[in-house]
Amino acid sequence: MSDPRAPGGAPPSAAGEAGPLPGAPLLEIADLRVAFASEGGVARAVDGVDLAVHGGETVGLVGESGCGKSVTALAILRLVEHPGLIAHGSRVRFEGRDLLALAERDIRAVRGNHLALIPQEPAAALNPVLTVGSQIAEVIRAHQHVTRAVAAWRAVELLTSVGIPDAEKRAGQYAHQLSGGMRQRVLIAIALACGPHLLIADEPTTALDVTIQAEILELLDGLQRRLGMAVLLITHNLALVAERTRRVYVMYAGQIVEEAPTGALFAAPAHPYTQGLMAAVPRADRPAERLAAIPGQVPPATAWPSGCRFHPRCPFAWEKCREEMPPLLPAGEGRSARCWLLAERQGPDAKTPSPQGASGGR
Amino acid sequence: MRALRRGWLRFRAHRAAVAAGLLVAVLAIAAAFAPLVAPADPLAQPDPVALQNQPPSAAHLLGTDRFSRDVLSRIVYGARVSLGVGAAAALLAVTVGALVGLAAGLASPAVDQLLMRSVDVALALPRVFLILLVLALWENAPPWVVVLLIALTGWFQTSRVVRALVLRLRESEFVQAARALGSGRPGLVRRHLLPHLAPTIIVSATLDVGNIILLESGLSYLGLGIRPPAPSWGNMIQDGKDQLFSAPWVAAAPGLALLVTVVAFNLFGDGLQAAFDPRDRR
Amino acid sequence: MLTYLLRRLALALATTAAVVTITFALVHLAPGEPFVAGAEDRFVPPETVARLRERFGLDRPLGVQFARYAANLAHGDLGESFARHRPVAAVLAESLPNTLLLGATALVLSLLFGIGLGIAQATRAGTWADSALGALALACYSVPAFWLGLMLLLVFGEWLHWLPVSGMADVTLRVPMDGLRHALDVGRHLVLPALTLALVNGAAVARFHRAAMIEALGADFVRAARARGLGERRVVLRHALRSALAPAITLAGLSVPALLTGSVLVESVFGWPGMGRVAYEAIFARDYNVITAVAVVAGVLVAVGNLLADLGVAAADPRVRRA
Amino acid sequence: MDGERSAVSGTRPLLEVADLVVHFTRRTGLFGTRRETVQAVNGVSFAIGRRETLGLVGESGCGKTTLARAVLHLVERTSGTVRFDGADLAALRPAELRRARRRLQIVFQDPYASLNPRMTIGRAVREGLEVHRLARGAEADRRVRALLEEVGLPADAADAYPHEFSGGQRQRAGIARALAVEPELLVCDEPVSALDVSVQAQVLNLLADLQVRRGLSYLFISHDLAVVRHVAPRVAVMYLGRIVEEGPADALYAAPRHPYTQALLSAVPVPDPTTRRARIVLPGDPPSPVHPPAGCPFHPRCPHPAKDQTCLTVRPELTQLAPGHRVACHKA
Amino acid sequence: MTIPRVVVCAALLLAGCAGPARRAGEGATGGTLVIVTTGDADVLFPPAGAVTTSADVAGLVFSRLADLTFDLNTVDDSGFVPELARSWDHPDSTTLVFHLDPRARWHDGVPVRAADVAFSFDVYRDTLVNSRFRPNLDAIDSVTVRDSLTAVFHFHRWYPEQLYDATYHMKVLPRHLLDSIPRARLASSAFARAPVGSGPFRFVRWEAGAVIELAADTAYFLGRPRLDRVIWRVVPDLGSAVGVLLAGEGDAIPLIPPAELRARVRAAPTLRLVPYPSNAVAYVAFNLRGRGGKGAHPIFGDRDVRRALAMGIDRATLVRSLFGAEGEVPVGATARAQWIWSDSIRQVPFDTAGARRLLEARGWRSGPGGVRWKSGVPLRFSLLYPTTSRLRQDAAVLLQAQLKPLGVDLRLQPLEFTLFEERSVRKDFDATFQARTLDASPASVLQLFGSEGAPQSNYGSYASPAFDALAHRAIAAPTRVAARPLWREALGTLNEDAPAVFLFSPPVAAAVHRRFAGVRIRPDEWLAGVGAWFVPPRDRLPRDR
Repeated sequence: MSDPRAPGGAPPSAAGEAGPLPGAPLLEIADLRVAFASEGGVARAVDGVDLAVHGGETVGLVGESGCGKSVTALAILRLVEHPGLIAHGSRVRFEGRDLLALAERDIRAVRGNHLALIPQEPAAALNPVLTVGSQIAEVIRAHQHVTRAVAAWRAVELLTSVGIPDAEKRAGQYAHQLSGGMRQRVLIAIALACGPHLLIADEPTTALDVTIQAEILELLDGLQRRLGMAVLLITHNLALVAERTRRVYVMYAGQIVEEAPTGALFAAPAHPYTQGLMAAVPRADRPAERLAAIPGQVPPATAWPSGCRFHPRCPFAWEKCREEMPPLLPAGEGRSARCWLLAERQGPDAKTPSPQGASGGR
Repeated sequence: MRALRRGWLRFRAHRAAVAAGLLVAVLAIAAAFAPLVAPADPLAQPDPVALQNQPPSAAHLLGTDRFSRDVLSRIVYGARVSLGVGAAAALLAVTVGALVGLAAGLASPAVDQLLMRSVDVALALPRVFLILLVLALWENAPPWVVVLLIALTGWFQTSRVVRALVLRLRESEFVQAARALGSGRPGLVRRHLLPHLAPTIIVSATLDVGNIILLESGLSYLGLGIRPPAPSWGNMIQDGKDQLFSAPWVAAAPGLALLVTVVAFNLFGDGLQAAFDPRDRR
Repeated sequence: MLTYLLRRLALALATTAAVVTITFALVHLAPGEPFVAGAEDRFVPPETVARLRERFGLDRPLGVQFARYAANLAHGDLGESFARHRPVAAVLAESLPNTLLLGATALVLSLLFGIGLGIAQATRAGTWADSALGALALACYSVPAFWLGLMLLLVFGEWLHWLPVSGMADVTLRVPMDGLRHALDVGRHLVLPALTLALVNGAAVARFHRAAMIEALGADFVRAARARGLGERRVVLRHALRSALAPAITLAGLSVPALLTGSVLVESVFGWPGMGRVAYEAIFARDYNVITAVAVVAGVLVAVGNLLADLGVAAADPRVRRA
Repeated sequence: MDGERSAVSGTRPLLEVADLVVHFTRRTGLFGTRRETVQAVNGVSFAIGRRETLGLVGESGCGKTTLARAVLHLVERTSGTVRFDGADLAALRPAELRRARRRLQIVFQDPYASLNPRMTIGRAVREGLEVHRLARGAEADRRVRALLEEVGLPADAADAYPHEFSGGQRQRAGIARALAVEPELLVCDEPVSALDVSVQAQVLNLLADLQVRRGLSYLFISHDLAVVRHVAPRVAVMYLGRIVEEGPADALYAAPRHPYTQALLSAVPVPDPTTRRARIVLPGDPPSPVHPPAGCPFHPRCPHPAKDQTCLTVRPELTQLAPGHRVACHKA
Repeated sequence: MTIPRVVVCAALLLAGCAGPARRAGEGATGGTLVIVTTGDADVLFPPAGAVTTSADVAGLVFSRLADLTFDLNTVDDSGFVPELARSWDHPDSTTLVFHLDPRARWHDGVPVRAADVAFSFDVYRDTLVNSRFRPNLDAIDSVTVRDSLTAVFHFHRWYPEQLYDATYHMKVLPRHLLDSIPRARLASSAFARAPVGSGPFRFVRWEAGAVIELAADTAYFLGRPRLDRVIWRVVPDLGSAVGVLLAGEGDAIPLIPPAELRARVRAAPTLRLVPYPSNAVAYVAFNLRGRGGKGAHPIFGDRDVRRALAMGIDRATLVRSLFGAEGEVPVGATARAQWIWSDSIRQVPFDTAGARRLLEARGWRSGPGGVRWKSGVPLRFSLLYPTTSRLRQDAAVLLQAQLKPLGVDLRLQPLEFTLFEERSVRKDFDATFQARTLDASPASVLQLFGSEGAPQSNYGSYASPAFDALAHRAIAAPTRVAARPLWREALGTLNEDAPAVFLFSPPVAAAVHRRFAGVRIRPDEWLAGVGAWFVPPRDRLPRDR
């Protein structure tokens, strides 16, 4: 296998120009709702999310902690555990099949096979008592009819392909013997084991140092280009989204509040939340300036505010925002946002490009 | 999501713990007010020939034993022994264990090592064998000696747990913060360590009570704990063992009382642990 | 590894020394003397007692006795049993293997029972089945072993006649027997006492293992394993169980003292010719050398149990295996 | 190393750290039978003047948290000195040390761990007042309320427990606790890395306001170069227990001299899809502080084209390249 | 005075009488007897064995010179049947000559010779061997060998029980196997673990704590026993032991005191209870002296108070409560198995009113809490009993409740056996609860209450010249007929002085599987007749074949 690591610095090719890709989406989520019963009441962690990923593209799902983005990832794989429940009427279509309607056996054949997940914490997502090689091999054997020996050989090969030197030796080691970056490479190898068509990367670099993070992201980019898979990148880090994705969904309080091509979003965010978020991010490439913080806190999932869920923290909120929840409204070409400003065409004109877009999300 | 689930479990455990706690309270009250609760004198032998081994009836709700004594009354009085020995020994053991653990956790590494190596050795001592040895070889030990023996051989584990906790707390950021504020050692112990040790200590004491009740019953069953004619559940089982077929209630009733009590304490302890434990740590 | 073994050895030696000293002090400082009461409550004349005391060196000062005992012990000489007129080593050689057989069987059974129950509960956590199994575990955990033994005896021995009620072998079978028949015979006798100990001890294992399993099942790597499309059996038995084994193994190792204690009571209930009975009888006969030897053996067994637990944990969990 | 040099010339710096070394042993290996020495902080010198902020940047394991605790004398230092307002903390007697501690305080990274969960926010803030007998009774209540207000918490927060608050609010409480004893220097150990972006900005702004209002000095430790850039006019970069570069933020961010700083800066993603920069990807992982490499600690990963035998054998000292800009690199 | 007599195998001539059980039976041999015992043997070397199981096993492996018949007459020579000795005679009043049976063989085939007898006596008397039977042989000066088949016993003086003393306590040991072993090591020798004797059964195996097996000696010179095997199976708990019996895993238990267990045996279709006279008695001995044996005891120094206590104890109820209908209230310091037992011995009657009057008369008045006081001393005393004895503990509990209404505050003081024994011997007690298994010979009574007897076993320091004189005369009486009235008088005197209250004789009954025929039990040695037990072929179980 050749060294899959991309030469440093090359930008991902597709990220620049955004446009609708032809054909049916690879993954299509419609009205996804996930609720948890808890002491404090019912937490509607994900509350009517629509989202689509087309073959080969990289889509970002960005939001702060508690907004429901990780639960969305789990719900796609139908891994929401008791006491969480995916509501009836939610749909997750992957390669034409509704994952939520599949038999347990059949969904298992999808997980880790054509639809793979790179989990959040590389330290926790590897079984500490099994060698990393065996954990890769077992995924291969779960989805492909190969012998133990072939699977083991493939495992070593995969480790090499994700840039782990001395892969044969590493395959026989345990997670605690590897550094954080190595662990994440192993997890990527596991995710790639069966040649997935869609990779869900849930905060793949949050637990890593900046330099390692860069390495991992370069690796992912290279692999994606080579293997032609789609990636759903879930993160809280706007900068990552800006650098790595083609389209972005912004989540807040269990809902998608904005969807847009990456370039357009960063050029002119439509939703006040997105605007606030961008203003609050400190930047290493700019001299110190006072940050524009969003006031208040993210509300708890058991008590979403009425109306627009962002209204208590929104500088533009008025009566209607408090009473009525805005739908996703068209906000330009290929983009939409969940904000009454778009309907009323009023508010901070300077910041909001609000021409009526012909096409919407869906 | 996990926090939510754990919360639900905790709630459920709470209810069982509340029930168990109530039961423990009822038992304790019954034991404390035994003379008022027990229908008869636990030592009275109305007619050791005609009324011996009577099955349960209106007059004797749990029947009578081979001496025509009222089994229910003996169980009520026996609760004094079981709960008394259990509670006293557990309290003493846990107190000693907590103090040693605290001392080791706060002391210099040398003292700490000395204490903990001693505890290592002590933990490997055949505890029950030694208790048995003392009780068997020494003259008729009064209950407080039993308590003392059980307690003094039962604190090692607690001291280890407490020490580990102290060491962890010492490294915790809020203790570091308190040290940075200039808090002295007594203040640290009072304000930061004890409130965190308390749940562990309380839970460990509660669970200990159950274990000690079992231990005491075993000793009494061997005829070495509480000596007749004073009733204790262990010696009542021994009393009834030979009549297991003709008068099963004599052995069954105290056995059941033992089971229920120990279950109650364990359930209560588990519940406390669950209630104390997560404390919403994210 | 070597350092570890040396440390273990040092601990075991310290424990043995402590056990010997404490036991020696307890038996010698206790009121009452050996030989005074003959077997079966018989009176022994004072001159006989005096002769026996002289023969076993009990007329020397305590310090001398202790030094002699310690010196002999260092040479592996456990002395002679007062009551049995035999070397203590011979007495233990007969009874210890039986206790070890019972204890080891109970240990294995309790691990199987405890781990099985823990898995069954953890995979059903929060359901009524979990509660029901939890109640079972709690009951087993809270029941006095001697009482449970009596009840099992009553049901399986006396009422159902399924299993022999006492002893270790069918005494009426002609000796010598071929190995297999002997093993089967001993096995049948082993069922009830081992089960009694295993239920009580296994319940403790189950309580810990359930918690460990629940934690493991909630761990990220288990969810990750599911996300890779692995079957539920594989997820539970390979991923969760393997990583949750350590506490159960540790507990099993630490339960050696409990098993020894339990065997004192259970051996008497089931007439198992083991060390527990030897110990119990020795205490009442003031058979000093046997008492001390039993304490030493118990200390050694505890040390071995801890060692096995450590090695078991190391085998089950590579994280502690480092270096 | 010339530790007596101060960045703020003329006046005596408030905090002066010279040749600070912190090693500690830990047990590892099979059942803790092997001891190893972690060289967490390996000869660090810097100074902070009054009302000044020094940003300290480094990746995990570089020793920055140990450094923070050593500055506060919360861990034993192996060698070197920490002078606060001229006084060596290590030389103080316990009572004096306690008094000195009033003047330098710490804000921790994890707002969930740094507050005692069994203590109300009010009691936590009050603890410092009581320890140093600054106020009692109603006066203490009033001061606690004022402090909470100052950090942007509602006054009734005093009676609530930490778990009733969000991360940002807890971090505010942690700051209030530190402020209660009216310190002059605040060591902020990753104070915002556990917080969400929107809240992180609130806390950063709060810290900036407090500095102005109270004339505080900050030692601001973070792994996040972007955050540091926002708070610190002067920045030091740490690698494997040592400072490898120190200088004015503008100069350092615009033209980093040390190859590590260069790589670090290049790796930071920028929330702007239109900018593209060349990225330096460092090979391998940082070495373990148990066995730091000989020579330049960075040499095994150093991408510098001129790397040579000197780098492998001789440890570079911090040398001044421009006024106030020091770099520890043979090739810089 | 001396009457030399020759007893020629009387029992062999009188077929069917209470004669020797061990002889050739007609019909088929076969059968396995599994005895369930609560205690393992200690040493199978007869002089050293201290526990019942050892004695039981040794009794079958080894032989005596002559054995007692079933009526346990220890006085007359007519009470004995030959064993190793074919006959015996008294050439003079201090000499007893035994003529050995030339057919007698050790299990290894070596013939039994007079030298073995002399050797055995030596061993039993050797202080290095430290046999507990040594005191029983005190009256014998020496044993000499006249020829290979004739052993001569030399006594210090004449007395009626010479034959009993010469034969009963001493088993004959094989000199050729033991001679080379140092005396002090005999008890711990390999022989003591795997003995070779000359009795009806030969040793097969012993697994400590579990099983001892004997097999019939087919070459036994008095005719092989009819059973093939006798196996002891150790089951430490009596309840479990009965369980083993009920489960069909055992055949016999010698003694079952608890009424409940006896009821279970009785209800079992495969088992039968074989009652036999008790040879045990339990009594509360009062300390007549002050603590440590000095002065008079403040309570028990007064004969009337002792009598009052005796009157206040309802022994019949106590016995019935403990044993149901089968218990027996002892008539005095004896037991049913002893030939001196008589229902006409004078006793203190049960009379609580009388007891109260007597106490009042002696100045013991009712005080606070219903306890009587006299000159500042409460009528309160502690009763020592050993923790090992369930029966005594139960009886003490009953006693405490019985004495309470009389104004007597009885405190129970359970002690571990050694401590119990030590304190009893040191006279450091108020009252001690003793139990004695009595010898077949009534002479033992003098040891318990005689003033010059063994001071250690006369716990209460009872000293009565009248009793001493009567007992000595009774012991010296040459025949049972002459001795009986004297014993009756002696025991009556003892009862009236009430130095002790004889509370109960536990009912003794063996549980034996119904398939065994010919079962007869001798109270002193329950397996003495086992040679005659057999299993009719149609009743045999798999293990009998």
